[in-house]
Formats: sequence, C-alpha cells, structure tokens
Amino acid sequence: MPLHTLNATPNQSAFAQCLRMLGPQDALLLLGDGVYGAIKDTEAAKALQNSGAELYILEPDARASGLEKRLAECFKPLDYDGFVELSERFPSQQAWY
Amino acid sequence: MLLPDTAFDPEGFLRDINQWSPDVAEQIAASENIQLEAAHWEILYLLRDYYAQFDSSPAMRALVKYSAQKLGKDKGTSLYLLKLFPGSPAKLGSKLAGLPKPDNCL
Amino acid sequence: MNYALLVLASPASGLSNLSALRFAEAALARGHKIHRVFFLDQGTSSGLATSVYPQGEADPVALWAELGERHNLDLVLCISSALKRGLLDASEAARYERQAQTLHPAFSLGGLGLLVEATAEVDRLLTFGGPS
Amino acid sequence: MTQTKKVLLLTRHAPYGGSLARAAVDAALAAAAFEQAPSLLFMGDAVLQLVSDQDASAVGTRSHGRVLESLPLYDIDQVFVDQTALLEYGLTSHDLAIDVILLDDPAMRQMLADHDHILSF
Repeated sequence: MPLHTLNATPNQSAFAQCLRMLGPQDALLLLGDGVYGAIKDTEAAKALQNSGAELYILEPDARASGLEKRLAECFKPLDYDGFVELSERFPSQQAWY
Repeated sequence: MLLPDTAFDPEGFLRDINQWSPDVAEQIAASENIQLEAAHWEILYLLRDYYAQFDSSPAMRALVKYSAQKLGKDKGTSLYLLKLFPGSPAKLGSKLAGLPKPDNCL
Repeated sequence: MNYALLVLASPASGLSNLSALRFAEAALARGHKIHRVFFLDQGTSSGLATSVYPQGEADPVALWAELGERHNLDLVLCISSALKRGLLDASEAARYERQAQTLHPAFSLGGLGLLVEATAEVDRLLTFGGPS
Repeated sequence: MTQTKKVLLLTRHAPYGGSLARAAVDAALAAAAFEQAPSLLFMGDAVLQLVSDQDASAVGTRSHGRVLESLPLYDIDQVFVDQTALLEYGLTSHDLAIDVILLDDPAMRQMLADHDHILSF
C-alpha cells in the first residue's frame, strides 16, 4: 500500500488523479502546493477525508501558506522526521505533482 | 568525396546526420579500421530503417531483436553483431550509419 | 533501511527540490543509508556550480554539496538531462568542445542505468517532482 | 543485475509540453536494457503520448509515439493505460500506436499496491 505525496492544488489534474487512486489502506502526505487541499470545509478536504486514507500535512509547508489555523484537524502535521517515519511504514511512494 | 575532419565530432560522429552517404560511411569505417563488406552494409541499412521507424537510435538489446526480426535468427545475435562491429555494436553501428549518437543516459 | 531518491524538481522553482534535501537529512539522522540521489530532468540543475541564489534564500546547490560531502553521498545527475542544461564536467566539456566546466565537484554525471541499479538495490525509493 | 524488485513507471504528462514524458520512456528503455522489466502505466494526459501517427519532424523533436513503438523490441510487451483518461479525450485503443491493456480505477489502485517501487513522471 503506497504512501501518496501530493504537491498540487485542488485545481490541478494531479489532485484529481491522486484522489482516484487513494484508498483506505494508503497514507497521504500533503506538501508544497498540496497543503491547499486541507483547508477546512472545502470540497477538496472533504474528498480527501472520504477516501479513508491516513492524512498528513508537512508542517513547514503548511506554515508557509498562512492558512495553518484554517486547516482541517484530520490532517496530522508532520516534520521531516515524521515524513521519514511514514516512508519506513509504507513500502512504496507515489508522488503526485 | 571526403568530408573534412570538422564534419565529425571528437568521437567521430557526424555533426550533421543529413550529410550521411555511403561514401561517408566508408570514410568513418576507414577511421575505425573496419573494411565494410556486404554483411556490414546489411546492418547499416537496418539501423537506418530502425531510425526511420522509431525516431531513435537503438540500445544493444533492441538492435539484436530487430536484426532477428528482419534478417533472421542467425543474424539476430549479439555475437554476430560484435564480430561486425567490435566493442559496442549499437554505438559503432550508429556512428557508421549516420544515426544520432545513442543517448548517453542508456 | 537503504534509500534512494529521484529528484525531478528544479532547485530554482518551488519547494520540492529542498524537500528532497530535508528528507535526505532526516533519513540520515534516523540512521538510514542513502544509496544514491539521482537527479533527472529539471532536477539536474541542482549540480550547477555557476548558479547564484539570492542572499537570504536557501542555496540548494551549496546545501546538496555540503550534505553530500558530509555523508559521502552518491549525487548523480542524469547525463543527457544535464548536458541539455549546460552542466559539464571536464571530460564532457572536452568531448563536446565547450569552454566551461560547470558541474559542482560534489556531483557526478551518469547514465540512467544508475537509477535502474538503485531501484534493484534499495528498500525505499522516493520521487520528488514538480512543479511541472 | 538480477531483478529483485518490481518497479512501476507511472507517467502522467502529455508528450510535447514538457520533458517528463521523454524522461519516463528513457527510464523504461534503460531499465529494459539492464534486464529489469518495469511495468508501464500511462495515466491522465499521458494517454496522449500513445496516439499513433505523431509527426514531430516540423517542431524539432523526436516523435514520441514512434519511440514508444520500439518498446516491444526492449521486451516491454505490457503497457497499461488509464481507461477513464482515454475516454475523456474521446479516444479508444484503436487510436493508439501500440497494443495496450486498459485499466479501470480499482485495477490501477491494485497496480500501485503491487509494486515495490513507483517512479512517477
């Protein structure tokens, strides 16, 4: 089961493709422009939540967005140590960008 | 008519592949100490067909399989190609056939 | 575990190139081995010694080089991607008759075979791409 | 090199708008040249890479579809395609330069899960 890393806004095709491939046994880490998919009460955040995947967000990138306080709580903030830990737990990674 | 040295890069590949002709192949062969026989020409034209068909120079694996398809199983072996073009048949053959230098990434 | 990183993202655009660097640092700090970092496509500019980044911003070339030297990392740029972008070591500069060597000495040029070899070798392979 | 890992090459970009499509096919050919048989999956805009009768001679680059036609010579015989994306562009497998296997979303999810490494272009 792959770890998906998503580096694209909800308006980019990579976002929709990631959503199509995301399953309940996967994990998703939002980074770069991907963090805009986590804004509370948006269609994008709800869709990601409905996938049933474990949801994470890269904390330094979330902070850069200025929207940290508006992000849905279901996205757990991770630092790079946490990112590496995720990669240990999931045998492969699919990068969406 | 011989092309000047400046027509070739330091590795002996044609700078402009549009300048290729059978005479040019002879000229490159001479600089590689290869005497072109009918068997060589068969592969050189095969390489030119490959390039026309696939818009790329083949790696060894693809050249062997293509030779087998077009010329039969006895000629579609790396041993046969190595005898004609010692060292690196795909690269040397491409040089003589006026194909682009095979991608360094392969 | 043994890791390899495939870096497609440009060091001059977006966050992803530096993300790969931070990931590499964190993986090493957690005791993992990094078999190779393979830079491909726009990622190859990570080894461009003549690039200048503004003061006050991270300099990815310097940071990769420093990390590479500190941990003796195999930092490889795909040679055909690199040549298109003007990244030459001494032998490629001579081969293609160009005046300058522009590759930072912490990096090397190599074929895609080195990426293929890494996929066969490592436990984990992570791609850092975009923006495209 | 012995094949120890199952590698999936996932390509998602159109052939001429950037250099990632070419990077993907070059990586596939390199893997095949080293006897590591990768799986190849064309998703989203990447289905456009497969359209037959491409002629890039007038735009100064190689014709991507023609390079893909050489995949069988590298013993890459199974090429997988995102069925939804093909449909979105009004294309069918008859419009493509090589034989492909069409996959729906669950089958693609399974492919992602079945490989040790995914190279994403």
